[in-house]
Amino acid sequence: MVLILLSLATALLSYLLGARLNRMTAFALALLPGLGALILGVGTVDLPWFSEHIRLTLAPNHWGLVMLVLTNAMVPLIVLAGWRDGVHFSLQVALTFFMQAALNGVFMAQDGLAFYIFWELALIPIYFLALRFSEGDRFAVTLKFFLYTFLGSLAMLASLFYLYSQTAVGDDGHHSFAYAALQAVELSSTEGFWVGLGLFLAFAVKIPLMPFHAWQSDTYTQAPAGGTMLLSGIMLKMGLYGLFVWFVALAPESLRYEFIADWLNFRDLILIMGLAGILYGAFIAMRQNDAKRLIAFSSLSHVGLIAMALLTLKSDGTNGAVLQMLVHGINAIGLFMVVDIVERRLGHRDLTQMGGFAKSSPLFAALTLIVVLGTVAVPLTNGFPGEFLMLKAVYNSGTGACGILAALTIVFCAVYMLRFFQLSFMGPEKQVLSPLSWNEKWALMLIAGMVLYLGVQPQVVVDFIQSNTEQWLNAIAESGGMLS
Amino acid sequence: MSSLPIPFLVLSFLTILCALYVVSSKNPVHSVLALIVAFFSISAHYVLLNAQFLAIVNLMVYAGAIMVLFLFVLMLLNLGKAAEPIKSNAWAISAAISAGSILLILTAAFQRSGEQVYRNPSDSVGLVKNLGKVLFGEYLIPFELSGALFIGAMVGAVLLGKRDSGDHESAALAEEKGENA
Amino acid sequence: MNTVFQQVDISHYIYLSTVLFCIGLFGVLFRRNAIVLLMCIELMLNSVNLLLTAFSTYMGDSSGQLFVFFIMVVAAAEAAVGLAILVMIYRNTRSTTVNFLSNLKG
Amino acid sequence: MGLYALILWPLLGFAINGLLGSKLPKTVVGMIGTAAVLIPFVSAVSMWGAVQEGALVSRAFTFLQVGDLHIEFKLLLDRLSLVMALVITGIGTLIHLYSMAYMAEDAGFYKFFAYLNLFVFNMLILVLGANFMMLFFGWEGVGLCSYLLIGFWYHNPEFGYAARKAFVMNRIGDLGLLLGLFLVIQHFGSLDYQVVFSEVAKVSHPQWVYTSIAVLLFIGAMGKSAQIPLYTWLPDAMAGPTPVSALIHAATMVTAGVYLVVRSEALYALAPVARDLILYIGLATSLMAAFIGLKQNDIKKVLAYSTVSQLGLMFIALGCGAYSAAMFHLVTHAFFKALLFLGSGSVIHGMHHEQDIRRMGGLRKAMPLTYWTFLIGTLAISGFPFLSGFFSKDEILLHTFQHSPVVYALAVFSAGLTGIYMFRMFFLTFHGTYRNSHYPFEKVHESPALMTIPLAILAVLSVLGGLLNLPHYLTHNMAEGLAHWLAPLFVFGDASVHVEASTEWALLGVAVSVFAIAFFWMRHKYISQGAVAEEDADMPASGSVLAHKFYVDELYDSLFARPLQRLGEWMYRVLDRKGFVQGTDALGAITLWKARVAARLQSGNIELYLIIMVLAAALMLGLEMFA
Repeated sequence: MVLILLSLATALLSYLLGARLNRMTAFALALLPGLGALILGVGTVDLPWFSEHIRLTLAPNHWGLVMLVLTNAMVPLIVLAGWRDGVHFSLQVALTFFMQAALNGVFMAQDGLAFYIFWELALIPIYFLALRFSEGDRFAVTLKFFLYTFLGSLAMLASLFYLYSQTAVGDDGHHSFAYAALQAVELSSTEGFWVGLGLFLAFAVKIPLMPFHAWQSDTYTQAPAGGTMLLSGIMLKMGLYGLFVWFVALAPESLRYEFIADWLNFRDLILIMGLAGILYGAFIAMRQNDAKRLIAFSSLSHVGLIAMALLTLKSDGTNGAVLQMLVHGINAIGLFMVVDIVERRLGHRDLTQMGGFAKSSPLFAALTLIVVLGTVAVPLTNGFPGEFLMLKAVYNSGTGACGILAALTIVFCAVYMLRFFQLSFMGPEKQVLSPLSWNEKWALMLIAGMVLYLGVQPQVVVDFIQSNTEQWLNAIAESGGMLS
Repeated sequence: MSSLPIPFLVLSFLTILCALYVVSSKNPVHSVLALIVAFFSISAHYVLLNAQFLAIVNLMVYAGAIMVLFLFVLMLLNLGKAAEPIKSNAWAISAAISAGSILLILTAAFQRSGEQVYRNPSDSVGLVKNLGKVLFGEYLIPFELSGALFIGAMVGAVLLGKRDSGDHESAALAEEKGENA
Repeated sequence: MNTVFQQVDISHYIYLSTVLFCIGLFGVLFRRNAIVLLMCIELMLNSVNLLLTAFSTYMGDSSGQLFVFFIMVVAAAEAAVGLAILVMIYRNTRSTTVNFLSNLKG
Repeated sequence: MGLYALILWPLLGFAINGLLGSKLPKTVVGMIGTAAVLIPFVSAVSMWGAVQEGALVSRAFTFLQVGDLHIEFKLLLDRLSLVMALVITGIGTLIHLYSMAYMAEDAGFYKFFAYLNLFVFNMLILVLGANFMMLFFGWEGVGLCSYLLIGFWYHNPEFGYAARKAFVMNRIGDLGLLLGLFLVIQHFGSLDYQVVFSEVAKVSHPQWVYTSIAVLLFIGAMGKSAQIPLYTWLPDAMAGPTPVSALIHAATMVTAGVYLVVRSEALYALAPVARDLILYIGLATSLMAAFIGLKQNDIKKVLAYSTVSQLGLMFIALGCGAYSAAMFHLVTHAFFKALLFLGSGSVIHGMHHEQDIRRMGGLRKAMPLTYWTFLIGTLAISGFPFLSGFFSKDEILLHTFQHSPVVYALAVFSAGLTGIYMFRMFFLTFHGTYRNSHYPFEKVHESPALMTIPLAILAVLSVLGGLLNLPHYLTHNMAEGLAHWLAPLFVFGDASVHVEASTEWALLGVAVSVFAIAFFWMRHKYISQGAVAEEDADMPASGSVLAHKFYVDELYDSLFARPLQRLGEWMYRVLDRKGFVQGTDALGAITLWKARVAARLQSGNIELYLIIMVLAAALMLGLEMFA
């Protein structure tokens, strides 16, 4: 609650400040919720909301806490370097803070309806950010993004209501939206499938998993840099977080639902989607010349692996996936920041027109290289431990061929990320970049620092989430789910 | 059925006939006149039903006020001979089917509801005294509200009928001519 | 024994007013002249009035007749406003046929 | 601290040079860089005695601990890693010294030393790691440094492409290694060498486990040590500065694959199929690279193919189970190949960045020191009796002879080819007449002392390197020094030589005569007849195939690279744009179209509305009544 209220307060304040809001103030404001939560705690609450039975329950689990850290650490960086100076700066910052509030709510909610409300609330600021500040055919692209995600969310709402109607009736004669109650519902396989499908659709669109990605590349490419960072860095994690906490944990029965008798069940289908996404995203990213689109497709490739690893339902895979969610947030924001810094100076992001930035700005090149290496998952950068655990889990979970194909990502990722780096920073010097401004420099340095720190000390995060993961996996195993 | 009193039969026949004429007449003025006759016969029905006060009011309000208003508008706009576009047979048939199906369903509904005998006749309910008591007692608030409704209708009618200050008929006509040309 | 309603069954009034109602309805559907349309509506209202009065008398309850008053009130108001609208439309379109009014087309 | 002293110095050097190097004078940068490698060398030497007692282990922190999997950041210095560490830091020091002069003109001087130090750091992690994960850290780390250093002159897109190719090829190998590690974890529950190998020693798993792990690890080695089919990156890697080629692409990094196999000796001992695979791939690589080397005209390319060929020879030894022989050749190869590369660097330096041997000739007079040291290197690699290469190569040949005479014959043939292409290059470079019209002979100069001193030291090592592991027939007291040193490490033991002394002498005779044939043939051709390598245009068909490296690059290009690119292109343009994106848009369009159809009902025709209303009312009443 502290986090949400502080974020809302900063949003209001930065909107009211208007033109008087400068970058330093905005950054300070952005730090406020996180620092406030460090001092006061995140503010676990359990208040009656719509009624005594539909409550505002905010009590993050450890995964949620990791995501909260990501959100509240990354939003300041987005504010620091994601938004450009200009007349709309305060509006953009205010909407970013508003979004921060909603995201904080999503990662804390322990009540179905509250989760849904925060989930949809997060869509509002990004919708306006994309609509106002996108380039190109912004109405069509934003509308598509909005409708696509919104339809998925409606399916989730239906599933949540169905689950609600199936919860045990308490002493007072009412059903409950509480997470524990929803989780306790026993569903038949078919029932579970439909409920699971509804939940899955919402998350699969938001992540996005392979066949649901049609909105992604255009939105990522055309949205303003800050918006893209919010989308790929944090909002995408909502989908992954939901996938496990609100889909697998609530409807584990659905995973066993057989499409083709004994041969293809729902879980296999999701694994295939993840795998398809890995390869598909990688293949396309290898040939992109638009830097932003390249990173968008690389993101598609990376999250495919995360989804696969989550669905292995193994402690190493799931831990690795959560770790990677954090890491991917950092790296994606870093990469989009790099592209934006370049675009600000050149006015375009066509890789074939770039080259040789390393000569004029060696610091920028070094920082970018660190982020790129993190994305490529070179050991001792943050990308490696998560990817190692995930690939190991996928490979060892009995689907060897799947595991090998998934592991091809480490080759393909190297191909397209190094191509990106080489075309922009190496080669003959085509343009001279003006030096980084202080805010860009610091934002990138902080990100590079995180890349290195988490690369050497991933155990800090793993320790934090491990018990939580075990608990989840046991709960899923008990409630009739599958642990192969 | 056989012993239906003559006045009732005559009046009913007249009412239906006039109603049919209202609907079928090409000339709106004839329709208005037929409607007035129909209202008169309905008032006569009221008398038969011992609702004398209602009969008078019906004559005054409908036949008197409302129908005169209609006539007035007709003449004001000089619509008497205005050729009404003839609708195709398909329209007539579909309208007949719609109205007929309503008729069918309503009668069927009545048939199915069974013969409920309402025999608690009273000669006095239609008297002004009784009506007044109920109207100003039980229905006082609706009565006041209908007054408010009237004022609203009056204001509305005046507003609608009034020409806009900037709107000159000549200008409208000129515009129309321009469009035609 | 001399009153009509003791000789006439209420069902006849019901049939009568149903027939009147449907004639009015047919007129509404069939005619295009807005004034005739309004008249048909008055006819329909009157058929309802007749039925209400009949029920009121047969049941010995004066509420039915009071409803008739209210219906008359509404009918009068409706006629006034309706005709005013009509006049205004006529001023703008030089016609009172309803199919000119297709601005609601979606 | 313990062993961390070894690896932290280079890291410190990297940090100082990387962060502050641009502000420091070049001499200081060079000193720091060199010291950061020299100090670990000295401390490694000082640990010699301690290691003899037993392996040293030091543990820093837990890297990852998930469930049963426990991965520590832990270093291990045992006899094997000590040998590797000495080679890395020893030769590394010399090359750092050399680079101070060689790179003196370069604007990226500080960056170069930073990268080199980072490389040494990663290489030390690779060999000092106490578990496979640490090895993997170093493994990828050196790949990264190799990428950075190959692309050091990044202004040239070709070089950048070569760097990328090296990294990606290595990554393909790494993929195999990674999968191997997953299997190791799955079956042995740990990555720690001690745990894994003691598990392996119990031989409690089915055969296929050992075989598949061994093959997967070898795929990793293929990438790093440039074996068929993943060797094409190494010749291209010569785009980097010459000291880099010497350090990374000749002496140290490329031998990591050999180290990996020697380290996993227990696994390979149980996987004869994998060993055979190694043997034949090594043999094929050795022959193929030697053939290609015959027709290369870039002085560094010749050396690069020679490196690939020699690495193939080491893998032949590994395939025969002769681990110490492979290690021996690794060490001697590090000496003479570093010498040769640095010598070629000296030539390139003296010739002002000319690398084509057809444009050289007669340099003997202009750069005598380089000439003599280069000669020693050439003799050593070609197997001149009693130089280091002679002993190490001979031991490998001995093992192949024991294994199978056919393999032996092919290996000898490959060794003969080595002599041919090396002397061809040597004579074309240093003998004959000067053939470069663009750069006058008078300007060709001997390199400064900073470059020639390392050359001299390496030359001495190349001559004396054989002392490490002398064969039986020469001495009894000092024989097999390296083999004895390494023996305690092996779980299942090294292949031992058990042929008659007379056979040994006979084989020796074969080796010497092969060398002699190569030497005199080349001497005849290039000195007596004064032949010069053909220009590209008038090359016979067979030579052209060799000069084009059997068209393997083109093959890979059309087999993998281009289809993948086209697939990516197709996926984006057709599948994504036309399929998914337009498909989604089509859904929207269909909705709009349906809406337009539905909107037609809203015609504005009031009569129609009325009829519909009445009918609907009738319907509702009817339903109410009859339903």
